[in-house]
Amino acid sequence: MALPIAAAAPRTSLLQTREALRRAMSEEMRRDPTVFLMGEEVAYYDGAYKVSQGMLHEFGPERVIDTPIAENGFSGLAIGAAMAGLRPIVEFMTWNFSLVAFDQIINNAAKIYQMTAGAYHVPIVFRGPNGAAEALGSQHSMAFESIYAHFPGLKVVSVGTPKDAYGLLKSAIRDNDPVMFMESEMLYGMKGEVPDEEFLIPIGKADLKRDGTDCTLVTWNKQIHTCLAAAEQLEKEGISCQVLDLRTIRPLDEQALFDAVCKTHRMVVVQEGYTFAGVGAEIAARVTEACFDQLDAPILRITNKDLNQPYNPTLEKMVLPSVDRVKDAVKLVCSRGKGA
Amino acid sequence: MALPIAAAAPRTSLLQTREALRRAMSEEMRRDPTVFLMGEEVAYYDGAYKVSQGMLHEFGPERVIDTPIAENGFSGLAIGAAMAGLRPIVEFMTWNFSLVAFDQIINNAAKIYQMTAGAYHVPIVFRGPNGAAEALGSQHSMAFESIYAHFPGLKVVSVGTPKDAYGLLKSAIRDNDPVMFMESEMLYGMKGEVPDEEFLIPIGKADLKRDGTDCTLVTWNKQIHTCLAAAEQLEKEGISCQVLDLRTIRPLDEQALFDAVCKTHRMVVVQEGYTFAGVGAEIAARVTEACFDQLDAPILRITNKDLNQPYNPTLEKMVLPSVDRVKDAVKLVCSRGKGA
Amino acid sequence: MGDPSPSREQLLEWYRQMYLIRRFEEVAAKAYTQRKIMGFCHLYIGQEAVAVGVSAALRATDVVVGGYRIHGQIMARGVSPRAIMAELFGKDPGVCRGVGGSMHMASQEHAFWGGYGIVGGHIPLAVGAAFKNKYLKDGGASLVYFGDGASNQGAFFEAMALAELWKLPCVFLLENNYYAMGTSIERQSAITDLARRADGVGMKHWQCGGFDVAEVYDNVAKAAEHARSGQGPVLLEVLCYRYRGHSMSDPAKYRKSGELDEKKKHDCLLLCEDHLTPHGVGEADLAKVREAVDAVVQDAYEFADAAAEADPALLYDFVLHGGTS
Amino acid sequence: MGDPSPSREQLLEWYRQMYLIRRFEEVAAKAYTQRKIMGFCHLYIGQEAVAVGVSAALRATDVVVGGYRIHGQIMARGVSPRAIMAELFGKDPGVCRGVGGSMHMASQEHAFWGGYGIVGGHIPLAVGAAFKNKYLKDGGASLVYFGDGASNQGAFFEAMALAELWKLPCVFLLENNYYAMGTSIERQSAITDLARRADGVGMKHWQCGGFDVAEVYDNVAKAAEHARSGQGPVLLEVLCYRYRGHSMSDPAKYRKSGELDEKKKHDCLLLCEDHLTPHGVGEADLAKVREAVDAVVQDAYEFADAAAEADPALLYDFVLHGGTS
Ligand SMILES: Cc1ncc(C[n+]2csc(CCOP(=O)(O)OP(=O)(O)O)c2C)c(N)n1
Ligand SMILES: Cc1ncc(C[n+]2csc(CCOP(=O)(O)OP(=O)(O)O)c2C)c(N)n1
Ligand SMILES: [Mg+2]
Ligand SMILES: [Mg+2]
Repeated sequence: MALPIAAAAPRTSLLQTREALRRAMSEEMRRDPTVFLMGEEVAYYDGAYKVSQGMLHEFGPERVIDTPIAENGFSGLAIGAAMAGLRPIVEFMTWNFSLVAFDQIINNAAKIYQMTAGAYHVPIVFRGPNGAAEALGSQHSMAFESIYAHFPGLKVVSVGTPKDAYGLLKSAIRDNDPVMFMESEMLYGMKGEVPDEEFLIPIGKADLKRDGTDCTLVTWNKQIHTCLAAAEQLEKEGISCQVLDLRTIRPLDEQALFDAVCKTHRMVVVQEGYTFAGVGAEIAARVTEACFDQLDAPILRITNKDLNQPYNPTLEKMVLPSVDRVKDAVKLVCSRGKGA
Repeated sequence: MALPIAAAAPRTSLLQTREALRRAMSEEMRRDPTVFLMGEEVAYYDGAYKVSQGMLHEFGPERVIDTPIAENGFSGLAIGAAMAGLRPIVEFMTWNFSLVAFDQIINNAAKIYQMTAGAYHVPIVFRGPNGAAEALGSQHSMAFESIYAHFPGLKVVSVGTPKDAYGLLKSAIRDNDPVMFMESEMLYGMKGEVPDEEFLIPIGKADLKRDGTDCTLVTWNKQIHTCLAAAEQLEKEGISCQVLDLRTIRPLDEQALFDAVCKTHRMVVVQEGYTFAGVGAEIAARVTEACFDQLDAPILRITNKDLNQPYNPTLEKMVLPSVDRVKDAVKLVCSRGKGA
Repeated sequence: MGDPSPSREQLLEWYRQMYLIRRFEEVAAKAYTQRKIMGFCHLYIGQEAVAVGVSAALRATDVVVGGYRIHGQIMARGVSPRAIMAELFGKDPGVCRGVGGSMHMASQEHAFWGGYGIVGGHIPLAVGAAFKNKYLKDGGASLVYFGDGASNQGAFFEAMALAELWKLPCVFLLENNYYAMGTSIERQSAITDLARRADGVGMKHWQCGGFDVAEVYDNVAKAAEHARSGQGPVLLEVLCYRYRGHSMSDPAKYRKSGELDEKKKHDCLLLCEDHLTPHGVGEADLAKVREAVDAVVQDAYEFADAAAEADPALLYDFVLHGGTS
Repeated sequence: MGDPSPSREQLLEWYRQMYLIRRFEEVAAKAYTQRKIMGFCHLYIGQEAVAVGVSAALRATDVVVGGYRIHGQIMARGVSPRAIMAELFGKDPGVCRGVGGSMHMASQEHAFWGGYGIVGGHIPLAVGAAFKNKYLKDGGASLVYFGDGASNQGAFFEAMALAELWKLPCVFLLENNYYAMGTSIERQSAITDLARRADGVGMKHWQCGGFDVAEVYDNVAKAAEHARSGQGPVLLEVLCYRYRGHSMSDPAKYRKSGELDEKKKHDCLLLCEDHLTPHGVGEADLAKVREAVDAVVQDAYEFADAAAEADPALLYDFVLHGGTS
């Protein structure tokens, strides 16, 4: 096939995150009849957050399936269906409700491949919105990356742009291991350019969302946008930050982290969710172990304050990472000179 | 009351860990009629690991209660009983089964005090054996400190000697917050001196189990014994290690950790359970942040290999922390000179 | 035991409470569109007779546990509209100091335990309250509200099985309003008469109507009496209907056409008026009741609006209790 | 459909299989005391007729899911005693390469999914297999074994409710052996005829005896046929008894006195002999069968003993599959 004389810029469309996710699921369902979508209100209601809008119409009720409120049961059912050769996508209305299904995910999805010495594997995607939305209170505001990334046998993806949402969800659906795929209610309406031509983004590869020289901000999901805003403000104050979007939390893109720290010698991890034994701690521990002599300052973590989320929106914001908190942390690590 | 002329050494008895735990529960049940014990096989069977042997006889079936196999249900029931003014001790036959009750522990026990703005609190102890025993396979070998310590609203205690088991369980039963109390099947039969006179050990205080100057081994539960053995061998090789038994994982005894690193300038955390975002990561991240300039080497973590546990006992041992792995890590950090 | 013919005063008071809940919810809906209430806001309009009948049939010390559609339930327990509205507004005088919000409201004074956002996850707590009643032999009982959707959760089944095994004084009050969000009952369960869930554990159960407050009162009183007597818990299925969407963002397009209007013919306020007519209570009397309630609700709105925001110190005050016994 | 009078050959084969399981377990018990088997070892002795009857009634492609007392269940599916014994010994030729152990054995070739240590947690998996049967309209069905103790778990209830709602071809096979560890059935459940659990979701259910292999065969065949027909799942409660303790460390002091001897009068091998007598099969024929089986089991023991240890490379081979579709 002859190449075009000059490589044309790829055509793109401006999509909302929810549209990008829907496009990914729909394409995969057209491609592979074993892929199906299951969850509360995904079919007739078009999805609690309209991610699956119109999919019932295209694929019918055998493949776009409303479930009763029985997360443990339908998660286990879907894991069994995956063992039997299907490729389920399970939507949690929000990840908060996955705690009811925790045993199925940890003791079955994550372990069956190992426990059966490879006789069975579990190609399944659990997906849904993750993290605080706005004023949803204590039981509806948790971030789950740290919780699931703890467990071998799982992959954890957490996306913050429409393009990444599309490319990574497709990879997740094709993956033969259980993938915990985390979105954000706050980003469903956010728009971004997504190439019209089909593409995949590999699981396990971080993406540099902004380049810089003084400090690396490591982040993912909606905190990307906090970090980009902080980096922009810091630029004006003469501090150059790069923003590394992990996109995949497990397996961690170690190389990208090590490269970043070797370049900037300072790192701040910006993570939603609880502090104690969170992903931020893992990154700090692992990068420090590998690159101790490259670090001019300890790796700092900006996380949720280590508290359960209150309802009041002002208090809620005080708990979450913020541009100001990120900026303060960057300034603190940058106050240490190289080799000091 | 006149003091004895010379302070007599306190009388002690040699108790198995299970006896120390039983003594703690029995004393608290005698002291406070609202304390009761509930769990699978705790009553007529005397406990799967005989921790509660004889307690049914003393306290009767209203206070030593066999449950059906319904961890989510009876954990939730016990949380409700605690809200209502009782002080339940819930035995998980092993902590592995707590995953079935995860929603109750995380969304109710850990959050009710915060969610109700203090109207209700949950004075409850969940306890049972934790970590790998011997060749119990993938679903019966997990360590849970890292899993539960992630969550604000919980306290996590993990004990490795009869004396600590006794003193900390009594404190846990009296505590007005939910305490996750972790024991070890492998240590139930281990004997140690326990003072005959009643005493408490406060939650949140680490204990230096061995003094040393070159490196601090931070650990808890049965890995204390791995660390003590490693320290003894290293002593002969000219390396002096101190062994800091955290005993409480959450809240973490920061001061003890900071003091230790200021003294030895090198630290290795020895932790059972998965690596990724485990307690070891938290300690490494937090201590490095606070004491960066005190560290001559990065803090290393010896954890389970980040894998699900296989059945074969030889393979199982390869996954767990071992004296040799601890020694290697200590030698590695000690190969870095002070101020190098 | 339920009184077969409630008095004029009792009926009037029930009418007042039901209208209070309805009016409160209407004003809350308005405040939500004004963004004075954030997050979720699940309205109870249509189901008022259930909460009012339940509360009338229980003792003030009996523990009541609600799910997330609780504004009406906690109000029927006696918590002031001011404290509830302030909670919805996230304000300091809110019943949970503004940290709870619509789904998490509790009041120890009223033995109302909340207020839980995990569907079904609250049910075992009520069994725990009943366990304490039996443990202390204090003569108390507990009641837990939950929906048809929640009746699919394992926590519900386990809670029933334990309560029945140990004959705990707990009333499982299933508000069957025919929908869990947009999923109608026949799409969530093979059986639609959900009281039969109790058959799986051998528990006593029956069904009653949920529009007539007197009927609810009678049935809950019977169920509570049964539970208190030591004969075991009861699953009471109450047939009801919510007039509004599941939450503020739900246009409720999934209803069968005409369904809502059909249900409204049995509106709890209308039925209560019918009960009141033989007592000589006419529209003028009722209008007076409503007027007084309107003022109470308006006062609650203004109170909440003017109140101080939740105090940031609360973030740290409520992580851990910290005390010991 | 179950054959009301099984043939001589069928009965002899069942006898052989039941005796194989029993003999295997006896040798496993011995190996356990020799510490050649580590960890847990839950013996199936007494319940052999269940696994053998079940397997005879299913198709080779029907998925079968077991709990943790599975040695007999997987053997009845056709996995060789060598592969099972080697698994118990943690050896490389074990059916799960020595990484699974007593509780985690699976064989894709035999559509046996394991092998799960969380009581009740495996039940939804079987419903997933049945979901696939319906999704692909492949005519298959699935069966899941679990105990009386497991029937208290929420996962069981949710699995039943989903299977019945969607009319999935799944047989829930409840082995009621009257005890969960040391807890007798009346101390774990308010109802002791556990088939009634299915009433809570409107599922078809019945009870049958578990000592007579032909009876088990008939009932499972009927249940599978019902499930396959699209009429929905079945909960089949099989009354049986385990002769040994729950695990190797359990002296089983909780039995009522004389209970075990009473049960042994209905031993599955004895009942099968009774069936065989009219076919002219006598003690000499049976002795020959047993002798052959004894040799098979001895061979399995020796094979396992001599086999290579599990390969350390397996630690890393089975963390993640790694592939894509
Ligand atoms: C475990 C869990 N799953 C899902 C949700 C989302 N959700 C909130 S309310 C609801 C429907 C509940 O229906 P029902 O129990 O009938 O109560 P109703 O809304 O009719 O009062 C759902 C699915 C949740 N909060 N918790
Ligand atoms: C969730 C969970 N809780 C507890 C246990 C411990 N346990 C293992 S087997 C068992 C008893 C199971 O009884 P039953 O279901 O009747 O099966 P049986 O042993 O009679 O075959 C218990 C309590 C477990 N493995 N998993
Ligand atoms: Mg409903
Ligand atoms: Mg049993």
